[in-house]
Amino acid sequence: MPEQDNTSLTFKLVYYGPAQSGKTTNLLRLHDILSPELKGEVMIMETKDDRTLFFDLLPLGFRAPSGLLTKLRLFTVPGQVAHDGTRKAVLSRADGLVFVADSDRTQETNNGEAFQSMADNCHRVGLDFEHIPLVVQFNKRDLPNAVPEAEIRERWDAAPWPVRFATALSGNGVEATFEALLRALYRRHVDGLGLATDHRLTEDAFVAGVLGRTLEPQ
Amino acid sequence: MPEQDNTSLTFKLVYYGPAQSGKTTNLLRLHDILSPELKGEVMIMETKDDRTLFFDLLPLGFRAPSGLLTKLRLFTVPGQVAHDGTRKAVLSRADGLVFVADSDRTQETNNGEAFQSMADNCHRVGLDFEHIPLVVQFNKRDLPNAVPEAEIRERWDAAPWPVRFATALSGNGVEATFEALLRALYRRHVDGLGLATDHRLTEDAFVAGVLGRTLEPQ
Amino acid sequence: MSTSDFDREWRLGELFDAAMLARIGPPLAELLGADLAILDRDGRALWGMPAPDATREALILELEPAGFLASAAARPPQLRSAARMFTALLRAEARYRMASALHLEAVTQDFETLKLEHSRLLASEARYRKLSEELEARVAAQVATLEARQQMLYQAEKLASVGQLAAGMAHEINNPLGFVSSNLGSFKLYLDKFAALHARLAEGEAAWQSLDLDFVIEDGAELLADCANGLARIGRIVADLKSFSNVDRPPTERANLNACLEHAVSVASSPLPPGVTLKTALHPLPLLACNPGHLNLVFLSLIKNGMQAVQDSGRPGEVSIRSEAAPDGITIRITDTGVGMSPAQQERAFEPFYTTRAIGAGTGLGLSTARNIVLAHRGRIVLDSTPGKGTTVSLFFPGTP
Amino acid sequence: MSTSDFDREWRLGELFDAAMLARIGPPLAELLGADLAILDRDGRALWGMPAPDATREALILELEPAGFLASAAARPPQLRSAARMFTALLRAEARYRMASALHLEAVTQDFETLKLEHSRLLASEARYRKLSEELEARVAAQVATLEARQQMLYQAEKLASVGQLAAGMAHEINNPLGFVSSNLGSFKLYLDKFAALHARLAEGEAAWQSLDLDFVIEDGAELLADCANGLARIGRIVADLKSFSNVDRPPTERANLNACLEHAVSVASSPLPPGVTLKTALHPLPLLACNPGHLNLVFLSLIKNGMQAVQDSGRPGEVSIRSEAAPDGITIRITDTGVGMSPAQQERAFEPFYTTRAIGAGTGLGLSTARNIVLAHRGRIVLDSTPGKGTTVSLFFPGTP
Repeated sequence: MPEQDNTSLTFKLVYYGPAQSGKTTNLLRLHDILSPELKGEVMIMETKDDRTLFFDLLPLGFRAPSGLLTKLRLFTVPGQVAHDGTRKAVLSRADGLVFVADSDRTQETNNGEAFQSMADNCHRVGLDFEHIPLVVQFNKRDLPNAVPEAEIRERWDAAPWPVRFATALSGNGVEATFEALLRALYRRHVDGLGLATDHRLTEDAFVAGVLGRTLEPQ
Repeated sequence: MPEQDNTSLTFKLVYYGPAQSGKTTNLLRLHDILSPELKGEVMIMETKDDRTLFFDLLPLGFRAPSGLLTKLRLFTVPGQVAHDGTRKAVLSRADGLVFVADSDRTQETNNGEAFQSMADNCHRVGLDFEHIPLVVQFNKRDLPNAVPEAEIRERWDAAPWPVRFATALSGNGVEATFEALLRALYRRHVDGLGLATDHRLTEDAFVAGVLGRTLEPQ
Repeated sequence: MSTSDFDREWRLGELFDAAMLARIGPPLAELLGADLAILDRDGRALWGMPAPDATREALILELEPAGFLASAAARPPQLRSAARMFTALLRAEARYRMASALHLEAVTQDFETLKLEHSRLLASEARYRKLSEELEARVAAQVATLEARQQMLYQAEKLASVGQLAAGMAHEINNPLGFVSSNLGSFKLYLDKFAALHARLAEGEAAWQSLDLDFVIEDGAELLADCANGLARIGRIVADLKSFSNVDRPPTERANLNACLEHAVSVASSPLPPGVTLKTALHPLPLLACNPGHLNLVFLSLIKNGMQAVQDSGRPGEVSIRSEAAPDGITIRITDTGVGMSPAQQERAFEPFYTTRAIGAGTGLGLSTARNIVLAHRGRIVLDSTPGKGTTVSLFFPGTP
Repeated sequence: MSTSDFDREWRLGELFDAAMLARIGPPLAELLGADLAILDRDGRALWGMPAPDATREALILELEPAGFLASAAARPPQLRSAARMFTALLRAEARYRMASALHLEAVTQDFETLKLEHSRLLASEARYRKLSEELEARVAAQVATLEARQQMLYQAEKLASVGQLAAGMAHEINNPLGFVSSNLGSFKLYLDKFAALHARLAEGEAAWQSLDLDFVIEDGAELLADCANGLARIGRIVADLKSFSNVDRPPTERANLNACLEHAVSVASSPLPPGVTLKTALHPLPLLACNPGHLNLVFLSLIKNGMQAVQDSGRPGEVSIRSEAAPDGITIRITDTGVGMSPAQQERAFEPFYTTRAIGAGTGLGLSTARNIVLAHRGRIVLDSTPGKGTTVSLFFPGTP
């Protein structure tokens, strides 16, 4: 459950995926693209070779009409196999997930293993994997040997999760992925947190607030 | 092998032992007691409950008659069982060891397991356990149910390592333990590093330099 | 010592990159209110341009300077303060770097340990699988051997029971053999008497009477009848023996089971143990395609079991043998009024090698082999026993269609 | 969310304790050249005394202030610079705290995984040990069963070979039995003739001749002799059968092995297969404490094996049986001029259940059982064979001391 006190509400969102699928790049691009009311620096805790060692963190926030400060803290996990303990620790207490898959055809096995590890680790740290908001992003669409979109759509057709396509390096699809997660997140918590009732926050207003868009007048 | 360049020489010394046997206390007391030419702060990287998480570090140094800066970096390892990977990492590249045992009779099994883990880990990180300078310290002599000194001496009689008795909390035996290690360290390296020949450093001068004692005129 | 080792000594230029220095240099200069340069430990400027006459303030992490602050215009106490602030920042950064480098080493080590443990687990499981397969194979091979020996034992047991008969039969033959021989001795004397008559023919009736030839003729006839009986008895015993020794022939004969039962009764009753009565109620039966030698053995064993059960009861009793044609086959019942069997004994009665008697003291075929023979004839065998009352063994053989 | 979680938002008071603030507060105030207080995010002073009219500068770690610098006299750009320096320090500290908290969580998780894997390894090894013990026990139990059946088979085989004899012997008895019966028929006629003579006694010699009584007396004597022979033959067969059926008796008799050999030769030669000659060379032997029934079977089997080997060779040949007293016991040799055995056959000849013939078609005891019987008499048995030339089986029985 998101952390809540009288004046603020914090969602923890985790970007999960195999090593070097572009998780940190997603955060960096979101930091560039988005302009919410509050936006922190990306805290990058990398080690040599630009590989994430602990996590990266991007904080975002906006104020609801009720005055409630809504904060989102976007984390990445380290993708390398050895860091499974760290992944579990970062995954703990997550409110939503983006699975960043690598579209490269040679990475299909890695994607599959990482997705399975995400499901297993969710169970281990006590997350309800069946119901947690989750968006699957196929990144690196610009690769020459990327698995075709139609093939991916067909394969994921039966799965309950939204699938988005992205080229994070150029920023393509990064915001769309995040928006899909925000909508799933809103729907999951709208009733439990009284977002619409207590805080007069519609889904579109929630998304617009986080992304820093101007909400179209209704 | 100690790290050496034209102007300085660095020995890495590691205090090893079961959880809460007094490794950090040894470092804190040495910091209080010793007054070498150069003495840094104790860097304590502890976590909650005052348990060492990564390591503690006390840097000491003095200049040899030749002008060579001799530095000693004293590390502790975390004693808790789960941190075996950290212990191995801290142990890597060590030039000398102090094994801090807990004299409490109920701790005999823990002492034995920790000593065995030290020997195993030395082999794993490529240290020559048979020849590395090592001093065994039985700490907490003030405990009412401490194993008697005679019994410990008898048990360790056949072992090749000096045994020292200490009550680190009050500082008793801490310096004696360290001195024993320094002497073993000097003897191990006197020839390889040309301590006596190139740097005109006798064993007593080496010990006096590190401990910050005034060397008795010969 | 590699640059990723957590326990090396850090220099300023490693801990702060240009971006970081550009972020903290200006506010520090602003605070200092004077010119400022940040130098690495070898005096090289990392940020700012040090004046030639600048004062240096060392930034000490452990024992030696990791770098310097340099300013020409700053007041010394302020430059010292700036150095203290900067050193605090350096230490915090170094601590983070050491923590992350150590974390990486520790996690790598733990992962190695985990992989090692995992490969041990795989090895253990492979070892487990291999051993389990080997042992299962050994067990299976032994089961095959056991079955082969079981089959051999089944063959041997049939022959063995014939062997048991042989001793008794040999004894049985000796008795008639003895008196036939003895009778023949008498004939020799009688022939001599007639030879003597020849010499005294002239005496006529007087010689006849004197030689007592009326008696000789009368007794001779009786002796002849005795001999014929004796020889017939030997013949019957021999026939029984032959009928029982046909156990290796395949079941191709069409035989009357009553004849088999009579053979078995004949053998079982010579001699009849004291206190045991045998009763038969044999009704007309259709011929059955069977191996009569095998069935003889089955019937004989069952009758002898019954007789033994009566003897074991310690009181007189009977064994009754009843045969009957049923619409779909032949029913045979062998009932004794003996000791009976406990439920536990009944349960185990058909197990191979199960016996309540010492090995070698058996009365013939085991019930297990008996059942095998019955099953080979597509028949059924059922035990019904009450301890202290007696046992009935019922056999059913389906008629050939 | 507990205070040890790496991913919480930090407040200034958690990151810097009083000692740390006391170390960095003074130089920062010195640099600022003005009054300074350090406040937590709720405005509470952690170091210094904030003036009521002090200006606050927020120290922002993520989105919100983690604390504030407060000063009344400081110029705003300087206070902002001080806040930037302080924030850099806060961030470095927070980064270290997050790194160490995460390290602890990660190591704990890895340790849990390792413990799990280790307990799986222990479970796998325990499973391995248990299965291995179970299967070993099963194998051992089966070996015991196999041995028990082997023993039973050994008992059964001895009796089985007697059973095999029975059929042949029964047949042998029928022949003399037939002609003795037939002779007795003739005697009946002869008796009638003497009865007729009685009525014609008055005719004297004329009646005698007319009744052909000279022939009757002469033929009667011959018939009697024939009968006696026939009965003796039956008697001998019965004696043989008895001698062979004593297999269940313990070896308590002192017997002459020559008699055993003669029994065996007698049985083996009725009838003698075509093309096979039997020769005996039996020398005086001391008595031997033995089970003659068992040894009969051994000798008979060896003689029959020899006869079969001659028949298998497809040419006439002989089996010679030789007995001899040696200083320390008795030697018996049974030699045939038959097919002989290949080295491979010789090697396996004494294995239990080894035979080159179909099951049930055996000529008696297997060599394995024969050897068991010989060993039970503390004797030795040795095979010596040349393929195409023949086989000698040598037996040695040590004399009773």
